[in-house]
Order: sequence, then structure tokens, then C-alpha cells
Amino acid sequence: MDPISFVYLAAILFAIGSAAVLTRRNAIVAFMGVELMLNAANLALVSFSRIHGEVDGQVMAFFVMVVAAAEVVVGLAIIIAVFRTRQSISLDEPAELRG
Amino acid sequence: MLDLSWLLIAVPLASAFVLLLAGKRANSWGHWMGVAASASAFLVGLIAFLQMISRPADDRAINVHLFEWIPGGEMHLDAGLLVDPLSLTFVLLITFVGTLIHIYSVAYMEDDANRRIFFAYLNLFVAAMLLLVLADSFLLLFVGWEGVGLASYLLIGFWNFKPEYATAAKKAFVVNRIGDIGLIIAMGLMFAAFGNLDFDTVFGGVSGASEATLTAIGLMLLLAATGKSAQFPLQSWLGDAMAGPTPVSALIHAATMVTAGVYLIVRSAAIFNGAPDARVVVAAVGAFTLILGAVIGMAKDDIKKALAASTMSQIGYMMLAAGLGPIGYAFAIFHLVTHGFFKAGMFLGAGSVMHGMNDRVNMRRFGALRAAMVVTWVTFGAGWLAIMGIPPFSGFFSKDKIIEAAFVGEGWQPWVFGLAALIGAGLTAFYMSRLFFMTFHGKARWEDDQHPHESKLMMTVPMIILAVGSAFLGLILASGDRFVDWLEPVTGHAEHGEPVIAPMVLIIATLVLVAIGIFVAWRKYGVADVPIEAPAASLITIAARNDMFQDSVNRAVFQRPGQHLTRTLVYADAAVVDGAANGTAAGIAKTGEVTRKMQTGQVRGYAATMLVGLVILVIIVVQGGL
Amino acid sequence: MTFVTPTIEWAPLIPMMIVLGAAALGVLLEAIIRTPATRRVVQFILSIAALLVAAGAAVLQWATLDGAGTIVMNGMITVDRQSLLWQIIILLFGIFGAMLFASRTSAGESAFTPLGASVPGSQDETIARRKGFELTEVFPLALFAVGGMMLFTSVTDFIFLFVALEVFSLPLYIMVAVSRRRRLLSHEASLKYFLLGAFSSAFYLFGAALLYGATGQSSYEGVALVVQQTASTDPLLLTGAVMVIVGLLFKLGAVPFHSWTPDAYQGAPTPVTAFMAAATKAAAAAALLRIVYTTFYTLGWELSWLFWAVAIASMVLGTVVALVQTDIKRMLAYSSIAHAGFILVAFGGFSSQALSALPVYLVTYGVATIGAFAVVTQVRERTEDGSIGGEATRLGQWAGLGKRSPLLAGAMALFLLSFAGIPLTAGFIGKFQAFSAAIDGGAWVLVLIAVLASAASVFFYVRLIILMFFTDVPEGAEEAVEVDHSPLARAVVVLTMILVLVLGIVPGWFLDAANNAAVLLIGVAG
Amino acid sequence: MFPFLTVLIALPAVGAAVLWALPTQARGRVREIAIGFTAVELILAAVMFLQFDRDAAGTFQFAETHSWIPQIGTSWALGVNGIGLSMVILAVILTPLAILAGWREDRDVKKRTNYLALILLSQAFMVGIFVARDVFLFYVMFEAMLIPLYFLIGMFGGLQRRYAAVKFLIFSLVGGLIMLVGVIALYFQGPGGPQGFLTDNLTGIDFSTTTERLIFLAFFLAFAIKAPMFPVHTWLPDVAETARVGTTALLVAVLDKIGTFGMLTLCLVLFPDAARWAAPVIIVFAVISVLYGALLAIGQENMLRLVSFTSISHFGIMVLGIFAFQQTSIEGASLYMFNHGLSTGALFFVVGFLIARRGSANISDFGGLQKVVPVLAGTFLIIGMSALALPGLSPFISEIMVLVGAWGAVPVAVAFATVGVVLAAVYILWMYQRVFTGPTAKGLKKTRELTLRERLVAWPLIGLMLILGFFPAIAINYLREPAQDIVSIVSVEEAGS
Repeated sequence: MDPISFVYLAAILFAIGSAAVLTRRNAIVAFMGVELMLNAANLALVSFSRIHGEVDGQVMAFFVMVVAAAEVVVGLAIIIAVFRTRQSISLDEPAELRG
Repeated sequence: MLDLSWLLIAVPLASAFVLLLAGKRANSWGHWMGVAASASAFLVGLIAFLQMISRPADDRAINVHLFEWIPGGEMHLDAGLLVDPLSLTFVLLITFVGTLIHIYSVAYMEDDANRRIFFAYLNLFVAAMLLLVLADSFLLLFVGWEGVGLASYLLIGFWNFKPEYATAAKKAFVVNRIGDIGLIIAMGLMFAAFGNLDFDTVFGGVSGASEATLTAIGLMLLLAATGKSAQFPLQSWLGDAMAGPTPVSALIHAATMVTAGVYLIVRSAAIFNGAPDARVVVAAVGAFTLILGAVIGMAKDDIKKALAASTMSQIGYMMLAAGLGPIGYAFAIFHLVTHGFFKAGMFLGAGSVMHGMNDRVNMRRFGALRAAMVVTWVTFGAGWLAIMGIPPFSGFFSKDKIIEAAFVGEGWQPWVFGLAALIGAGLTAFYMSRLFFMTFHGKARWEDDQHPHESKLMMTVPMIILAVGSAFLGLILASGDRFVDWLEPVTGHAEHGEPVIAPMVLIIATLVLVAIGIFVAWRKYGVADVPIEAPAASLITIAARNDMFQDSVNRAVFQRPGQHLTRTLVYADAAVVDGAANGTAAGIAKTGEVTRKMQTGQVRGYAATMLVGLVILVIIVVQGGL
Repeated sequence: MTFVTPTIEWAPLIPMMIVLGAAALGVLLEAIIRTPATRRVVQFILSIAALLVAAGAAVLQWATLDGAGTIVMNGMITVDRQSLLWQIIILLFGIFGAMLFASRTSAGESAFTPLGASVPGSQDETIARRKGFELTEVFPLALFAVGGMMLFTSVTDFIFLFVALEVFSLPLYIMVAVSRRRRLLSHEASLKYFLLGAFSSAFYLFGAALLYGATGQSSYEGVALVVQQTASTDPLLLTGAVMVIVGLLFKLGAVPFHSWTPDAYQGAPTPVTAFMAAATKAAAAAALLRIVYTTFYTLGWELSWLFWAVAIASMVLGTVVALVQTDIKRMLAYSSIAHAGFILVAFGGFSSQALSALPVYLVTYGVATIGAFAVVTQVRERTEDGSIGGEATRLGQWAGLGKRSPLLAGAMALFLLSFAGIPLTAGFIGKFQAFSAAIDGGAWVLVLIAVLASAASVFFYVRLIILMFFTDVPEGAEEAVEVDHSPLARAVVVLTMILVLVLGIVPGWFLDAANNAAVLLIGVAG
Repeated sequence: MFPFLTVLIALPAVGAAVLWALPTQARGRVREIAIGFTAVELILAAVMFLQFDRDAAGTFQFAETHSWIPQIGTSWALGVNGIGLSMVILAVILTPLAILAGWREDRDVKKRTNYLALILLSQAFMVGIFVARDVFLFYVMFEAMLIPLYFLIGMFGGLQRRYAAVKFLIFSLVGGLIMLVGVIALYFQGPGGPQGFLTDNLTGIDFSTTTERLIFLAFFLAFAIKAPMFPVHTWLPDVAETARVGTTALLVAVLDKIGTFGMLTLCLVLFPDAARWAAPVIIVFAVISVLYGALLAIGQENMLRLVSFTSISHFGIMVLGIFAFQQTSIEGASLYMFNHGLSTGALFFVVGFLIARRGSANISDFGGLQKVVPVLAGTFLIIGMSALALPGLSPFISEIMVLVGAWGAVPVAVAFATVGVVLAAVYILWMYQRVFTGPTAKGLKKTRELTLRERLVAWPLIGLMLILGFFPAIAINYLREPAQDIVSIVSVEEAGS
């Protein structure tokens, strides 16, 4: 299979991820959308690495995974803090800061 | 003494300053200082005159340099005086008549708490008027021009606690200012054409200027003159100016200031000589005004306003003469001088009458004052005869010459101007006789509380002197063409033109018309009963009583639209000009309010904004532009 | 395929190492020192010391810099004068930030919740407060953020930049969440900031991946070389470039990626807002500057559309919405959006002058921002029992502040005037430099829009001055607001005030430094 | 040589600092201290005036050039030619009088201290602007001056003061910031370098036509707002109505001159071709200003607003004179700048005296005061007459020089502008009539006569106007050469055009 197809797949995944962020009220799901976007980028990196015939892109993907993991930690911590206070993880509910 | 002629201006000016600054402590001596200042100016003028006539006729223009005035790069103008026959004539008229009126005023204003200020203003006027006639440049002349305007404003409004007097003062100043536009523009034209504003440069440069330029300058000077001299169309202020104390009316609004316009035109003879079209307009304005003033004068019941109308009319004669060009300049000045005497005398007489009648001015309430005020009657009579041009009174010599000169020329002009002058003479005789008879003859129509009495010596003496002048000055000056020759260095040689009608016929015609005028007036006002209330009259009389509706016209044409314009602009300034600024501010704030709503607080909305933003930016960049 | 171990030149990294090392040490100390009071003091001293030493080291490097600079790790990091200057700037903001973090009200309250894990309003929270707990973790977090930002300014590799981005962002997300008062808002702010931050990181990363795909390179230099050689513009490349830039614009707070700014600024503890507003913008501007002037310079024409659009949108939106704000922190947030626009104006002409202009702009902006928020921390509500309460951030509460505290009101006025760009304040020099850069590049139309926006922005700066000086304290509200005297916050106010004046009146020395820094070791421009 | 100019700038600033540094209990004599500083300033300026070489009035004298921020090309470069000198003199004369005029305004010592310190601070900037020989320095002073003025308007005065202060600031800033764009662009057109902002280095630049015009417009707009000209004048009446009379007097009499001063010394000198290009339109606006200002003055009920509208009219005449590019008209305009300062300053002061007596600035609240307070009436009348340019008072010569001098270049405009002369008589005399003549209004029967302090404020100005009215040569000798230089620059046609 032509590696460029994986790039298209990555783009589609990126789009799906961002759609999740925009459409899902659940903070966790939205956050998963973000992770999906990051992984779409990873997929793109790896595919391009393959296209260019070198490993740099794959190495980059590892970096990204580590960073994404750290991000998950912080993200979940924040979401949990919000949940403990509000008993809800709806993204629409905390909207006191506006205007 | 000629080099010291700056004293002419400095002395009264200094006196005015002292009087204004000294405050109440000058109450006891202030008026005498005012008289002294005016008298010493007269003395200086007299000595200068004597020195002048001892000089040869072609060496009678002396420039007195005063100080560096405007040392601009292009406009380089020094303050200096030009002492020549013309200016000296005025100096003598102003200081002599002025001094008499000062003396008169000492008594006339005796009861006024602010007499010293009155004298300060009078001195200020004398100084300014002398500056006007002595200036050696148009700009310095303008200084005096405005100075007399200020003095006139202050004196008309001397009793400005009466609102209508304050209004009259303002009106005089504002109308004069309209005329000033003419002088300013004329100076602009001169500066552009000749490069400077002093008489030497301007008159020296006339030969190199186009006729169009000269005509423009001439018309602008005429505009200025109409303002100051109360000629049509800027005549409306003079009647109201009678609000000032009567000595003021005599000095400023009869004898001197109002004639400044005539002076201006005669002084600018060099320009008008090169602008025949402008001259025709001058003459036309003069001719029209002389009829207009006479008609108004026939209908007025207020003695001072009647005299004011007469002044307007007489200055019309002078204007007409000045507009005739070289043949008329000298006669204009001649008439100006004699008029200065007889009109001042009559105003002082009117003042005397008012003094005796508790400041009343309505002639319908006068009558038969001859017995109570003999001196006044006699002196006034001299003036009356003089103004009508009854030989050998002075008016005869001056006015008759103008009538004769008006008939000189070709085409329609001599007929129109000449007939106007001729008819004017008849009208003059009528309205002056009407005034004279209504006041001094007929039955007494006094109100009950009146006890007419002759005025004090201090008032009657000046009247007597002026009456003597009214009687004989014309004869003295006219004999041997003395006066005309004296002015010749300034006005140029007056070619004797042949009038279209023989001079003798003209004299007779004039006298006949005058006699008719007197007769009609005698029948109506000397013999018949004069109704106390003004009777219903023809349209023309009503119009004349209302100054030919000049105020209504002004109000309708200028004042009302002006007020509307002002009000509209005040509104527009707030609503449109400022509104644009405030509206922009409000619009921005409104935009803020609207935009702010986009910040919904919904994080998903934020994310959507970001994504849309990204997409748009990507499209813009990849497309390479919008 | 052989794997070559890279040789690392450690020396140029020393300032960053110091800060990040101290951060790690700080985390360790959290575990070791049990007494909250001691911990607070130790952490504060450690942070300040680390930041000062790092700043010293950076200055020393600046002074002894050999040639144009050093490339570390095969071009992953470049330490040149440009990056050193930015590092010093961020360290300066860090020091001010640490001072504000450590500052406490006269009642002994810090700006942070005693126990981050406690549920707002719960028993735990009360107990923690009564026991005098201190959330001293903010110090190491701040150090991590500072370290990350320093790295952010020096990195010259797209993937590594992502790492640095996260290193400084993640601590900030947490710090936003730990306000002592109004914790719900704090949580909300943090959640929004985090989610949108992650979202934009994903943009950035995908952009970087596209760049890699288009060029086969991930270093700035590598991409730059390919960009220069590509005659026709590749959509893949352009898309990647835009996405990368958008990731940075998010951090800069430019429209339309600004939405987080007002919410996060308002919800975060004010010391955090102060630090974040100044330092994040500086770091983002630094990175954007380096990317644009090394990598995308030859795409100037294509990208100028982007910069113009975003700059205008930011200036206009920031200004008009700030006009209608009633909360000071929120107003300053919108003002920061407008300032993001002004920063972008400097890019408008793609003039190399931007390299010296932007450090100046960011310093002048940052100093005034920290100062302004430091003032905000000291204007307090008074609680019913008479003690000092939370910050009085409603505009109306500032009425008559000039009478209560001429120093604070005067300082605030000065900062506001500096924001407005009035001469003799630092802000003017900053604006002057930024606008100069744009005009030098021919973008005078953009500058014209910028000055009109500036003029409009004066409305809301001045409104606060009017409240402080021209309005009397409302009747009956004399007791409602109290001016707090916390020495550290006062010190920050005074220091920033002095800096604003010095930079406004005799900025020559700093302009010299900025001019010296206007050279990029690798790069097309400059 | 003694650095007169730096000291003249620094002294009032130091004075302001001293006032603010005084402890509260030592503030009993702040007024005396402030007057003292302005007096020393006045003396210094007088000494400088005497040392000024009149024969070289076109050159910048007492020049100082110190490096300031060489990185952006600006220097602390000062110097005065005849025009600048006249403006400095105006500033140092009017400031002490403004303080004296407001002697009794504040009971609160703190407020009083603030007021005086701000006045001193504005004086420092005023002087600075008129002596700056560096465009950047000029700009900095131009903008920085807004701050003390903003506070002066916003902190002291009537009900609308906040609105007025903001309006003033925003109007000025819009102009100022657009000018900033011009300033920066100008630098790039010039030779650049560490002294790239020196006016000398920026004179005679060979611009492209469009560039020059754009930069010119940027400068001109700022000056037009400051001057103020129609239609960007609306801030002035609002400020005048509400601010303290002393503030307004300084603002209109001195500070607004920056507008015309800038047009004269920057717009014409730096951008001669663009100035010629724009002159026809500018002259139209100048004439509109003359008439519009005068008509609105007639329509005002509030004396302060009225006077401010008269100034708009007068500024129109100055602008007309400047953009007619004639030697005489420019001499006249620069002379007018000085004389208008005396005249309008005095007019505001004396209106202030009236307001202090009545507690109102509404003309309809007055009437018949001449009988009660003749000295005040006389003082008012003389000052009013100066505003309508009566001969004998100094504004006359300047107005006539503008009108007569400009006729040769722009006759139609002058013809319209002279109508303003008539309108001037209407608004001044109409105001005088309503305030001073007629029956005395209720409650004014016991109005206080002009006090000694008030005489000390008004009469020196009248004296100056009289002296300069009769002997304008004293001033013109200082203005002729600068005007010549300006005319020679602006009247040289671009080669080939």
C-alpha cells in the first residue's frame, strides 16, 4: 500500500479528533479527541518517515507519545478536580467566565 | 511746528488715558483737562496751518516720520504723518469744532456722574480722528478709522444702561465693520498690486496698475466709505446712533467722523482718477443717499433723527461730488467743512432745546420755542439758512458748486446726478424748514411739566461761534477760489467743466426749489396746527418714518437668516460634527458589546472558533490572498 | 543504518539546566520539608536563587559569547544572542513572578489554595486552611515553566519545540487551577485553558508533521533550505507552516485563537496571571520570531496575509471588547489580545528590524503587565468581619483609589499609560520600535490601523485612571475596599515602575542590547 | 554657554517635583513656591530674550545637542529661532498669571498642590515643545504633555470634566498617534543614524511625491486637531466649558499654538512640496474655521464656550496666513500666535473673574454690570476689543498682516475670512452688551470690583497688548527672518514640476 494513504488516514483521524472536541460535551471524550489528533500527527510523522525513507519521523513519534502521556496526566488531574467539585464533567456547564 | 504735529494726536490721546486711569479723583478737573487737550491740539494745528501757508504751494506736503512700525520682510511700513492741505483742513475742522463741542459738553454733561469718562472718550475720538486724517498710509489710516469707530461705539453707548442704547452702539460698530471689510480688502489689493500700503507707494504705483485693479480698489474703498459715512446701503446705523449724548451727535455723527468716508475717497483721488467706473458708482451712491436721507428727514418727528437723516443726505452730496472726480473733490471737501459748522451748530442747538425740554426729542411736542430760547433760535436759524443754501450763508457756496458740477459731463450722468442734487436741494429746504418751524414756531405743544429756558453761556457761546461760521465761512473760503486753490496740491487742478445747463439757470432753479420747500413747510408747520400724534400718512411717509424699512430689510435679509444659520450651526456642531466623533465612540462601544457576546464561555465554541480560524487562514495562505 | 550518539555542548545550556535542575530539586524538597512555613521560605529562596544565578549565567554567556553563538545537538537548540536575550527576559519575568507567588497579604494569605486536591468549600479545605498548609508546589512548577520557556526561545527544531511547548504549558495549566478564592472559576479557567491548549498543540504538531512530510526535515534550518529551494509553493508546506504558526499564535493570544485568554486570565490566581501574561507572550513571540525569520522568511508574501489578518483582528477585537469590560483582570486580558496584535504588526513588513524590536516590545509590555497585576493583588475587598478578603477586581471598586493609595494608583496609571504607549513610558519605546519595524517593511497601512486601535484603547485605560483619580469613593463604600501592604508585591510594583520609567526615558542601553541580539545564528534574515 | 533651554524645561519640572515632595504640613505656601518657580522661569527667559541675537533670528540659538537615544536616532537637541522664542516667552508669561488667576480656587491644600504641580509640569512640556530641534523629541513632548493636561482637566473643574478630559485625550491621541506613523516614516526617509531625527537632517529630503504627501498629512492632522480647526475642533468647547479657567487659558493661549507652530516649523519646512499641494484644501478649511467658529461663538450662551469658539475662528486666520505662503502672511500668522495668546489668555482670565463672582458662565445670568463694576467692565471691554482685533491692541497688526499679506495669493479666501472680522464684532459686543449693559441683573448689585490680584493678572496682559499694538516692530523683528526662511523653503518649486 502506498504510504501516502496513511497520511490521508492521519488527516482523517485529525479531522475526527477535532470533530470530537467540537461536538462532545463530555470532557473526557473531548480530551480523547485531542489525543486522537496527536496520534494522527504521530501517524503522519511515521508515514512521512517511511516516504522519506528514514527513521527520524519515527523517533519524533516517540517524543510525542511521551509528551502526550504527560499531558494526559495533567489533563485528567484537572478534569478530576472539576468533577469532584461539580459532580459533572460536562464541558458546557462551567461557563461562568465569559463576555 | 510741523514736525511736532504728532502732538496733535498724542495730547488728546494722553489726556484720554489719564482720564480713564485716574478714576473718580479726576471728577473735579477731568472735563477741563479734556477741553485743554482739544484746545491745545487746535493750537498746534493752527500754528501748523500758519506755517503751511507760508510755504510755496508745491511744497505743502510734509511727511513726518514717527517710528518703525511694521518692519516686515515685504510689508515694511513706518508710522508717519502726512501733513498737507487736505489733512490740515480736517485738523482744523476737527480741533476747532471739537474744542467748541468740548466746551459745550462741560455744561451739557454737568449732571452726569461719569463726565470725566465722557471727556476721555471725546479726547480719544479727537486723537483717533486726527490720526485718521494725518496718517501717511492706508494701514495707519485704518487704525484711526477703527479708533473713531471705537470712540463712536463708546459714546453712543455712553448711557448703555438703557438696553436700546447699548444695541444702537453695537449696531453702529457692527455696520461699520461691514464697511471695514472693504478697507481691508482694498489694502489687500493694494499690497498685492503695489507692494506696500503707504500713500507714496500706492499713489505712485497707480499709473502702472490696470484699470480693473483700480476699479476694484475703488469699489472696496467705497464700501468702507459707505459704512463710516452712513451711505446707502450701510446707512442704517446713523439714526440709532443718536442715542449718544447730543454733543456726540454734533461732533462725531455730523461734523467729523461720518465725513471720514468722503475724506477717504478724496484722499484716494489718485486711484479714483484711474477708475472712472468706480467713480460713477461713488456718485450714484451719493446721489441715491442724498435723496434717501432727505425723504427720511421729511418724515421724522424726532429732532435728532431728522438731523441725522439730513446728515446722511448732506454727506450724499459730498459723495456725489467726490464721485464726480477732479472737478468735484475740492467741492466735496468744501461742503464737508461748511456742513461741519452748520450741522454741528444745529445739533448743539438741538441739544440746547433738549436741555430746555427735559431731554425730549419729539418735535410734535415742541413749537414756539423761539421766545423761550432766543439764542438757540438765532443760531439754529443760521444753520438752517446755511444748509438750505440761502446766499450768502455758507451752504450756498458749497452746495451750489456741487449741483453745478453734477450737471457736468456727457450722456445720462449729468442729468441723473444733477437732477438728484437739484431735487435734493428742494427736499432739504422742506425738511429743514419743517424741523425749524415745528420746533421754534407755531403753537406751543409742550407737555405740562415743561419749562423751556435758554441754556447756559457755556453752551450758547459755542453755538454762537458755530453760527457765525455757518453764516460766513462759505463766503470767506469761496471768495477767490481760496479754498479750492488751497486744496489743489492734493485734489489736483479742477478743470472747470461746463454744466449741461447754464450755471445761472441752475442757481435760480435751486433757489426756486428751496423757496417752494420753505413755503410748503411754512404752510404746513408754521401756520397750520401740528397734530401731536403723527397723522396717518401715505405709504411713502410711513416708509420714511421707518427709515425706508432699512432695519426690516436688514433683519429679513441678514439678521434673521444669520440667526437661523447660527442656531442651525450650533445644533449641527453638536449633532453632526461632534456627533460624528461621539457616534464613532458609541459605535465602537456597541461593537464591543456585540463582539463580547461571542465570548460565550463555552469551551467548545472557543475550539470551533479556533478551528474555523485555522481553516480560513490555511485557505488564505494557500490561495495566496483573499 | 548507524546511530550516532550526538555530542552535546553543555555549556550554552547552563542557564536552562540551572532552572530545570532547581525545579527538580524543588519537587524533591516538597517531599523532604514537612513544615509548610519553612517549605515556603526555602522554596522561595531556591527559586529566586536559581533564577538569579541562571540570569547571571545567561548574562555571562552573553558577555563571553564566542562569535555568533553555539549550535547544540545538531541544530536542535541554538544559543545565540537572540535566544540569550529572550532567556534573560523570561528569567526577569520569572523573578517578578516568584516574588508575587511568595507575596502574602497582611492576613498571611497567599494567592493559592492551601490544598489543591481539596474540593472547594469542603471540610478538607477548611482544615487545610486552619492548619496553615501552603501550596508551595507552585514554585517548582513555575521553575519548570520558566525552564520550558527558555528552551522554547532557543529550540530550532519543530518537534523539539513541541516538547518545550508542553514543558512550559503543563505547569501553567495546573497553576491556573489553584487559586485560593473563587476556586470554581479557577478550575473552569484551567479546564478551558488546558483543553484549548492541547487542541492548539495538536494543530501545531500536525503542522510540524506536515512540514516534515513536505521537506523531510524537522530542524528550522533544514526546512528553511528546502523552502528556499522550492520555487513553487507547495500546499502541504504552506498548510504545515500555517498550522505551526497557529500553534504559536494561540500562545500569543491572537485572534481568533484568543478565546482562552480572558477566561484564563480572570480565573487564574493573579500572580499566575501576571507571570503567564508576561512570560508566555514573550516566549511565544520569541519562538514565532525565530521560526518566521529562519524558516519561513522566503514565504513572506504568502504569510503576510496571515499576519495582517490576525494582527488587525487582534487589535480591533481586543480593543473593542476591552472597552466594555467591567472586571480589571478581564480588561487587561483583552488589552493583552490587542497587544498581541501590536506584536504581530512588527511582523507585518517582514523587516529584520523586528528582531530587535520585539524583545523591546515584549519587555516593555511584560514589565508593565506584571506591575499592573501586582497592583491588582493589593487592592482587596474587606470582608464583613473587617479582615482582608479577595481581590477587588470590579472596576467600580477602584473608584477613588488615588486617595486611598497614591502610590498604587499612580503606579497603575503609569502602567496603563505604558500600555497606551504614551511617551516617557516604556510602552512608547516598545510601540515605537514595533511600528518602526513595520514601517521599515512598508506596512504603514497596518501601522495606521494599529495607531487608531491604540487611540481607541486609550478609552479603557483612561477609564480606570478616571475611576482612580477623578472619582470619589462612593458614599457608603469607604470601608468596602482595602489596600493591602504586602512587601513583596509592593517591591514588584516599585521595581516594575522604575523599569517602566527607565525604559521609557533612557532606553538606550536596552536598545543596544536588542540591536546586538538582532542576529540569528541560522537564518535567512538578519 | 549657559544651557538656558534645558534649564527652562527642567526648572518647572523640578518645581512640580518639589511641590509633590513637600510634606503635607509644609504645603501652606505651595502657591508662593509655585509662583516663585514661574517667576524665576520668567526671569531666566527674559535674560535669554535679551541675549538672543535679533539679527540672526532665523537661526537656532542657544542650541544644545546631546545624545539621548542614539539607537533610534534621537537627540536632546534644543534651540530657538525667533518664532520659538516668542512662544517660549508667551508660555512663561502666561503660566504665573494662570496661577495667580486661580489663587483662591482650592481650599484643600492637597488638591491645590496637585493643581499647581500639574501646571508647572505642563509648562515644562510647553517650553520643551517650542524649543525641540529634534522631531522625535518634539513628538515625545507633544504626547507627554497630554498627561498633565489630562489630569488638569479631569481632576479640576466642572461636572463634565471627565468626559471633557477623555475627549481631549482621545482627540489629541488620534492626531498624535497618526503623527507617530509620520514621524517613523520620516526617519526612514531621512539620512538615519544616531542623529536622524534632528530637524536639520530632515530638511530638504528628496521624497517621492506620495510619501511626502502621506507624511505631511500625518503631521498636519495632529496639528489641525491641536490648533483646532474645523471639523476636529469639538473637543475644545467642551474642555473650555468645564475645565478651570487657568487650565483653559494655558491650553488655548499657549498649548494650542503647538498646532500652528508645528504647521509652520515642521509641515512647511519638512514637506514643502506636499504643503503646496495641500494648501488649497487647507485654506478652505481654514476659512470655514474662521466663519464657523465665529458663527458658533455668536450662538453660544456660555461665555467659556463662546471664547473657545472665537479661538477656533482666530486659529483659522493663522492657518490661512501660514498656508498662503506669503512673507507677510506668515509673519502675521506667527505674530498672531503670540498676540492671540495674550488676548485669549486675558479673555479667559477675565471671564473667569466674572464666573467667580456669579458662579455661572451663562451670559443670561449677567446684565448691567458696567454700572456696578466699571473697572471690570473696562478691562473686559479692552480685552474683548483685542479679540476683535481693534487697532492699538496687538492682535490687530497680526490679523491685518495675515489678511492683507495673503490677499495676493488667495484673494477669495481672504474675502471670506474678512467676514469673520464683522462676526468678531458681533460676538464680542453682543457678549459685552448682555453682560455689562442694560439694567443691572438681580443679585449683581453688590458685585465686587476687580481686586488687586485680578488687576495683576489682567493688566500686564493689556499693557503688553498695548505696547505691541503700537510698536509691533518689537516682535516683528524677531519673526521676519524665520518667516523669510520658511517662505524661501516652501516657495521653491520642485525641480521639473
